[in-house]
Amino acid sequence: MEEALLFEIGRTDITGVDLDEPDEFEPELGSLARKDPVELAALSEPEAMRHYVRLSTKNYAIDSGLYPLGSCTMKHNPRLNEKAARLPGFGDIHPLQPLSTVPGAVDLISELGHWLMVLTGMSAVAMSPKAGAHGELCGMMAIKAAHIAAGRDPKIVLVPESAHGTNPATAALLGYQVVAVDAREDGTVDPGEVQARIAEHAGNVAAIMLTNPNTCGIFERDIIEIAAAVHEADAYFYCDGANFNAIVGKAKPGDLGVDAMHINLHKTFSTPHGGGGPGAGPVVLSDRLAPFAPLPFIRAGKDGPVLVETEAGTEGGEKPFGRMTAFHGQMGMFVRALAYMKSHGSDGLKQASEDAVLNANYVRVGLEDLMSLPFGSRWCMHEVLFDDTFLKDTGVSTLDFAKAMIDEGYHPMTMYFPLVVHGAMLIEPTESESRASLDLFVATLRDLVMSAKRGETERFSGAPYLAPRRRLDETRAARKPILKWERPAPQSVQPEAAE
Amino acid sequence: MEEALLFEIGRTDITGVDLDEPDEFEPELGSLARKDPVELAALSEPEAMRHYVRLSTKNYAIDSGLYPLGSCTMKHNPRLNEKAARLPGFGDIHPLQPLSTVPGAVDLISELGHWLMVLTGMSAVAMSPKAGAHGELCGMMAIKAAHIAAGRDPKIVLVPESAHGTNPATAALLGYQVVAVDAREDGTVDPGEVQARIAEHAGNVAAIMLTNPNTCGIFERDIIEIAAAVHEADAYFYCDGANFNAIVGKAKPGDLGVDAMHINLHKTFSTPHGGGGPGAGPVVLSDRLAPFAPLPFIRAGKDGPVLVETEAGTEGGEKPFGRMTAFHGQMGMFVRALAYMKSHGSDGLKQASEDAVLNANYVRVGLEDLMSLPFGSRWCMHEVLFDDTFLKDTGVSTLDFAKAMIDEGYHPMTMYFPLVVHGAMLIEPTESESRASLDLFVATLRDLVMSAKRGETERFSGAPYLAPRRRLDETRAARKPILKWERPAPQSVQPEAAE
Amino acid sequence: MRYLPLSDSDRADMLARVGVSSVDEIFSDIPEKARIDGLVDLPRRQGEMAVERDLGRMAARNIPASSVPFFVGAGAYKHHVPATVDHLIQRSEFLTSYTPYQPEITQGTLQYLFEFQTQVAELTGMDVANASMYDGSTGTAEAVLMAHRVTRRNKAVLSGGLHPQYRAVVEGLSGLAGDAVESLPADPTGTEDILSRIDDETSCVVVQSPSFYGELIDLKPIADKAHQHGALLIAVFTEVVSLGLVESPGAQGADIVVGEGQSIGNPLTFGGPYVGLFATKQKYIRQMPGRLCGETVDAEGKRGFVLTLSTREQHIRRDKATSNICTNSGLCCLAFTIHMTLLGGTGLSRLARINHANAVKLKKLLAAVPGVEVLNRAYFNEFTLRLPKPAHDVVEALVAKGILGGVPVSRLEPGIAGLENLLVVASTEVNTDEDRAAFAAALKEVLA
Amino acid sequence: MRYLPLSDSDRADMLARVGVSSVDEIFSDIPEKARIDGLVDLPRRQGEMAVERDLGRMAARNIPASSVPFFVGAGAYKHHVPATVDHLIQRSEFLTSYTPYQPEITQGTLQYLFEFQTQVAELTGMDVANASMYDGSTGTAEAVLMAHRVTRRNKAVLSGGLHPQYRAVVEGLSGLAGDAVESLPADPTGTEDILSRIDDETSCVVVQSPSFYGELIDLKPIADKAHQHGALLIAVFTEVVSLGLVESPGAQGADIVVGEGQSIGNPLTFGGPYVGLFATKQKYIRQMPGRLCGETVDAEGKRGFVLTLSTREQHIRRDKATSNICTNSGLCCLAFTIHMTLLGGTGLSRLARINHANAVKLKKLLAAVPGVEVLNRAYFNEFTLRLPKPAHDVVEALVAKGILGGVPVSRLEPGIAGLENLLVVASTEVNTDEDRAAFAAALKEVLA
Repeated sequence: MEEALLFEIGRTDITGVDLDEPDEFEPELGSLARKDPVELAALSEPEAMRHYVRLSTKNYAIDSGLYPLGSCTMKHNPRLNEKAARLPGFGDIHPLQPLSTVPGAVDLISELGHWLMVLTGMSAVAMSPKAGAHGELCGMMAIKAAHIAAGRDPKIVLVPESAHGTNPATAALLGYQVVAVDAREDGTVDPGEVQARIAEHAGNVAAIMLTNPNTCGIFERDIIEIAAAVHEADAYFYCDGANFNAIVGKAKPGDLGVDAMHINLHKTFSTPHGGGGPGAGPVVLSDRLAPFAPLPFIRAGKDGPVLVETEAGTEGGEKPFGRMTAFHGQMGMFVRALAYMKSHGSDGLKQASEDAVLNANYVRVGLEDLMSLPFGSRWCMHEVLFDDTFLKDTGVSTLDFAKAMIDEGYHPMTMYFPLVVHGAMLIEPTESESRASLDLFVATLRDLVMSAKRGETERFSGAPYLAPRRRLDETRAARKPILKWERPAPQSVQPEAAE
Repeated sequence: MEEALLFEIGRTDITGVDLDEPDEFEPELGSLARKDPVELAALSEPEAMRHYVRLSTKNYAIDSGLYPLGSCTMKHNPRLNEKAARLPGFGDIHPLQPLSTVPGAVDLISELGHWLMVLTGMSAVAMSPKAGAHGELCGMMAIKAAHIAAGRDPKIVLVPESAHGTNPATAALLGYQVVAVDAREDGTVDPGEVQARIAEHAGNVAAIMLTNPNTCGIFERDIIEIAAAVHEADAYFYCDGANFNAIVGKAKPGDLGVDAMHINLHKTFSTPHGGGGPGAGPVVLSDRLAPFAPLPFIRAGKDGPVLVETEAGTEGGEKPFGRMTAFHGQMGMFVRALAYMKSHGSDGLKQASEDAVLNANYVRVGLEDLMSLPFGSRWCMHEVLFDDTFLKDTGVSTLDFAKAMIDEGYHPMTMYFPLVVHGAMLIEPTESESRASLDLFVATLRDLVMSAKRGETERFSGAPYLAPRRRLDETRAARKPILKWERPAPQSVQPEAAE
Repeated sequence: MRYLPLSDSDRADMLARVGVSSVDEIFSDIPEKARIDGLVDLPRRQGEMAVERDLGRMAARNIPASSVPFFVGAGAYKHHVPATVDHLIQRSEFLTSYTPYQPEITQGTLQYLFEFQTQVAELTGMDVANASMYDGSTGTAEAVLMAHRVTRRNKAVLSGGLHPQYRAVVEGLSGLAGDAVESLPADPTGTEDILSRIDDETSCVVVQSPSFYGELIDLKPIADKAHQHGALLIAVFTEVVSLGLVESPGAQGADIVVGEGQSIGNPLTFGGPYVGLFATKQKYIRQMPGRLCGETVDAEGKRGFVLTLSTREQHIRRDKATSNICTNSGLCCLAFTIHMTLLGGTGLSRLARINHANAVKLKKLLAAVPGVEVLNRAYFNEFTLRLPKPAHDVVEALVAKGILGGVPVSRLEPGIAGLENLLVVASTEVNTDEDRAAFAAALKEVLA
Repeated sequence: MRYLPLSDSDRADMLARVGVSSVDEIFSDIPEKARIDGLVDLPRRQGEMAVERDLGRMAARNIPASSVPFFVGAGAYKHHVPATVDHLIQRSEFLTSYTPYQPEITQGTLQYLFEFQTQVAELTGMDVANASMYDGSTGTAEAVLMAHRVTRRNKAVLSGGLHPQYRAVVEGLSGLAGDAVESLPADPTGTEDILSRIDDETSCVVVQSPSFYGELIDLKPIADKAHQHGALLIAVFTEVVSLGLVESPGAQGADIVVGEGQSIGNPLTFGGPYVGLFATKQKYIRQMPGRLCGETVDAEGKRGFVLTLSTREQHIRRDKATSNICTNSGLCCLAFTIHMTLLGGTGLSRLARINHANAVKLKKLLAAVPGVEVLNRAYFNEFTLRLPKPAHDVVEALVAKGILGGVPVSRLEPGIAGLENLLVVASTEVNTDEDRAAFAAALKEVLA
């Protein structure tokens, strides 16, 4: 069913919130009172309910089906966590009410930080970054601050081609020059290559940014050597933690030589993605970077954790580089993540990583005879990467293949990423899927592959057929962007009952 | 998308609730310990979430669209009410915890009772009935108890043909013989007819059960005369309050001569219908019936309301006929109803009745030229009744017409009720619909009527085409009822990948 | 008003379209002397914030079960319900849907009812279950009426272990419907002689196990005796969790099983809405009250579900119906079914063991308090204490110490000698060792 | 474990299918010395009830805003949010969906983002808005970077009325990114001379109105001066409700408008997640950071929405992107949009008038307390008091009296002479006459 925009069904002369006008009073707005009314339509409560319920039905969600979006980690979002985040003691407290009135909130952030540090084997954690990319920024800012504090300011950051786009974007934002590191045949980074790049830019390398497990779904087996080479060059190892969910309880980044790593709480610890946010991206830091953690941070005090909010509160060793955001970070997400971690416990978190990896490999072996693995038949971690070799000469592209999945009731996998693989399809089932669900998914993909190979191109080129919309014209959207609804010009009266 | 039964996707060897086995202990179950395991499949939390979310998408709801089910009153269910009912002080209190620990609960019931009494102009209210039909039973039991207390036990109950099925069923349950009262040409009850029936069964009439506004959507204009005739015969006037929502704030049943009337909180005061329940059916009582209100009841005490739970707590005038249910009634519904009433207030409740009636008449005038009104073009109250005259010779039945509405995105209206009208279609839009929503509904129905008249029978006979299911075989279901899932016999192994 | 989409200009336009000058014209069928002039004497509309505060203040005057050591049972039980349950039942498509009269667009409701019926049948050990009654007490009264229809007799025998309010519901309805009910005296120890009350005029025997006093009753001999005399055994329970650990009533020979399903999926909510479970043997289904959901196929041969056997029901059968019931407990069934689905048989049995273990621990602690006697021999998660003073006073004294310590039998059976000092105490999975220790210590002080 | 569907037998079967004897084989790429043997040193799994209790205990140690007279603002505001909002954002299809990369099956998300962008553009008086930033503070830092891209200059001037933590975010990023920031000293009275700081090297002027101290700032002269010098005016707000009553920044000449949207639809939640609003002029859209949703048509010509202009973004443009932002505040946008939809322009303006009226009432009461001076001339729902003693101590003394009475400026600007005694006080629609009277009375006592 079609659903118009709220501006088309709403009216500007009504409101769906019952408020009484205040008694007469003398406004004290100076000369700045608004002159024109706010021209925004309202809906009454029943209309608003229906409008948004109907809109929601046009969305796919993890609660509706398998959502194998590689690198995005669409796993089950427990409702216990939603309930906990809405406790008045968490949801209804102000970031600047006196600290004496929020000891439980400070405790919660402190306890979550403890879990993150223990799981990663790191010395400190900056809790305030608002999302993964913000965490990257925070980590790289700490690295830059540390260099500057040491009287250096190297200008190069090494980034493999397979990296998330946020990595080079983050480095560039801080004025770094990005130098690519080529991958080996098997999709992993060669320590020799890293050393070569370091040598090429001797004395001018600030950091390497590496994802591990990498975006091809493979654990970087030489990571300790790479870290050593980087450290040898007085540079830092920034680890993109987007894939940390594969190895929680199996390995600690701190033991691998990582200096800073953000943790996407919405990936690894299951805070809901909410249509693209909010996220939360705490950054764990090594001993060397710990002093530069931004404000605010929590220090262990003799009567419990102490929230340090300003430079004035710092002690000798603490040299915060500044502040990532107002207030203390994504408290709502912290509550959810801690509820998730406590529910799993050390045993459950490890099991979850193992199940995620097992599920990905189960999908791999179910499909590898029909689809093509760019790096050969080998174990993957929590996600399995296929390329489009298997579609060669079928007339079906990766995009077509993905869109055809929609008609089968699935959200497509991540497409065309990582860039290092042609026509990439990155599948991450996560630990939330049952074996029966994976079996059906594999059978469906096998059917699609066979269909493509049989030359049934229409099934793909026109897909999706069964979604709320057919394929959308993205070029048109970008060519002359329409970014908001415009009130129709008043003169253009609609002809009555035009058919 | 198809969704299997939970028993087909679940497993009996898992559980979706984490519970630790208790430490070793000596059971004290005597000889009655269960010998066999409970053979019920479980789903893990992510599977359960998906299973029920998917099932939900196969339902139509008031939040999805207009739901014009006449007499059922599908109006907006405010979420404030859901929130209030879940306050721990309401949702997490036990019916038998000491009364000293629940004064707010007693207050709430008392306050709701006060609103109901004021709105109906009645002297007492029995709060405990669990739903409308249960309220009917309660009211009729009070009537029977009153007769018995007066040393009489008349055996006849008068019920018009247009009554809800619950009316005769209730009367029969108490051993009453049901005598029909025929309607006038215009669908209302003639006081003369009532007097005639009373005369026929002189001295043996216990009560009349009447719905007002009646199920044809018409206000019984002679109701005061009818009540007088009934009272004259030492009988009582039971009013079915299913349609009270049409006249809240416009007239008080107490002023019309009613002795007892249930109020469907889920119709008039918007507690959600929840797929068929729970409801709540408090019964307001006249002076004459008030002493017979069942236990428990609330009495005004000097320190606030007093909950009287047993005969031992009664005072002189109170002669409760017994108890309708354990505990105190549908507290969860009481909270929602009171939240709704307080939100509307005396002004809003009246406005809601007016809007409900206006909306029904707006639909009537939008359709009366094309559809057929059994009682001619006259005002209706909150619902408008059409018959199937307009479908004559089209080959389209009321059922077909209703099913075709499903393909247009609407829930059908009430069909084949009331029985007094051939091929009845009873449309109740409620006050929750906007004018734009009604315009679209009317336009859609006009299109369907024209289509039927054009002889496009396939659009109707095969409908619905676009629902989760096509028409279901009800005969087959009743002939050999399958009322639960049976585990497939173990020997019947499914042939592998049979196609 | 936020719930009303019509604006004043809408109203004016629509009135014109309807052809009246004011809405009151449409109401002119109301006798003039009964028309309300102005507004009824009740407060005016309030915004959401004001209503929320009003109700919040009322709620704050009550003591929630979760906030104190809590041992109140006697027909309603405090259990932990997973957050998933309440989330799912609030899905618009479940919450704001009506009775599934149009099966093509209500398969969601119908399928969960079918799942519910299957779960209830398995738990009770019966052939079939209906799609719920209002609650256990009204279900019990309906069971008695059903037994009367089946046996064409009208004399019911009620055990003295039946919940007193259930008994009152049965007696009230049967009394006014002209049936006979023989209620045995209160039976705190489960030792009444009910067998001798069964004769060839008996329609049914109604026995609760665990009883109101917590005692587990062996139903087999009662079933045998009833069947010898052509009567039915109606087995009642108020604590459905017990079925995870106790032999099912079906396995013990019951003909109709009826009980309260609140413990699974549903909050306490001061007594309602709850969900009545109702199951029986295949041969009696056409005498069953309430809705039934059945499997069938659609026009394309796909499996689907419908309400079925509705010729038993009031909207078809009118005064010949098996019951006047119309509304059921749909959303509470859904809560039950989801919670039960999460538990599965494995989880339910484990939950039941935890409940029983906690009750055993509590019994030991309380039995050691001087002056306290435990009356039960076999029990599940609830038992009865004989105290050296009136239980009502003890409970009030415990409230003052921040403990909700059970239900005095005298609250439900007032003025009966020998019952004043009895206290029914329940312990579920929500109770901790600390809770139990606090209860025992407080009881000791109160009785000292 | 309740979140993991695989049973042990599933795992065994699947490992066999994968061709390994244990799952650890699959993890063998992890260097041996880094593999964790056994479990990390953290507690084991807990059932839902235990976790709920743990977190419940922590939550119970905090004082919720709704439980006391509450006047804390300074960048986050306590407002009443209709229950409809929280209900709707918890719809599975909204809550558990990802970024709408597949527009065919995410029109729900895309359409509300389009509605959100339209609302934000209208409220701010700008041509276009993006689909949100993390919050107001990070949005402000992004706005400064955007101004640098637009003007190809790198010197920003920050008003002394800018929220100190917003200032810190801008300074931190700009400092490490190699840009220059000139921050004016704290300006409690809104009387700083910012015009003189604008010159031909200035990329942008960042001015907050209402300021951190609550003062309404006339942006027009600043916009004029900035434009004369080829600089941009970045207008910041932390209280979006003010836009219902105060001239929009767009109407006053702002080039970029950035602010915090928490007040509409979103709870306080100790500071996050919130929703950054970001709007600008049409001509700058290709320099804008963050996601944008645009209208288009599908293959059948039906209107639909897509993420657009993504060549600005990191996942396409990588190191040439306008920002590194990836995740946004999707669900908070939705909350904002729903609440704003319920309000409409009419409701927002009324809400704003109530807020202002309450602040005016409060100001009068507090100004009458001996020793208290109000610094503001023009304000919306927040103002600054000069107290006769350190504000920090006063606030703590008020806590002891059960009142949360505002934010001491020294908490955010410690150790600066002249600011220790300043208190920023906010009053919204949630405050009652009783709240305000209690505050004034308590303040009087504390200062006596």
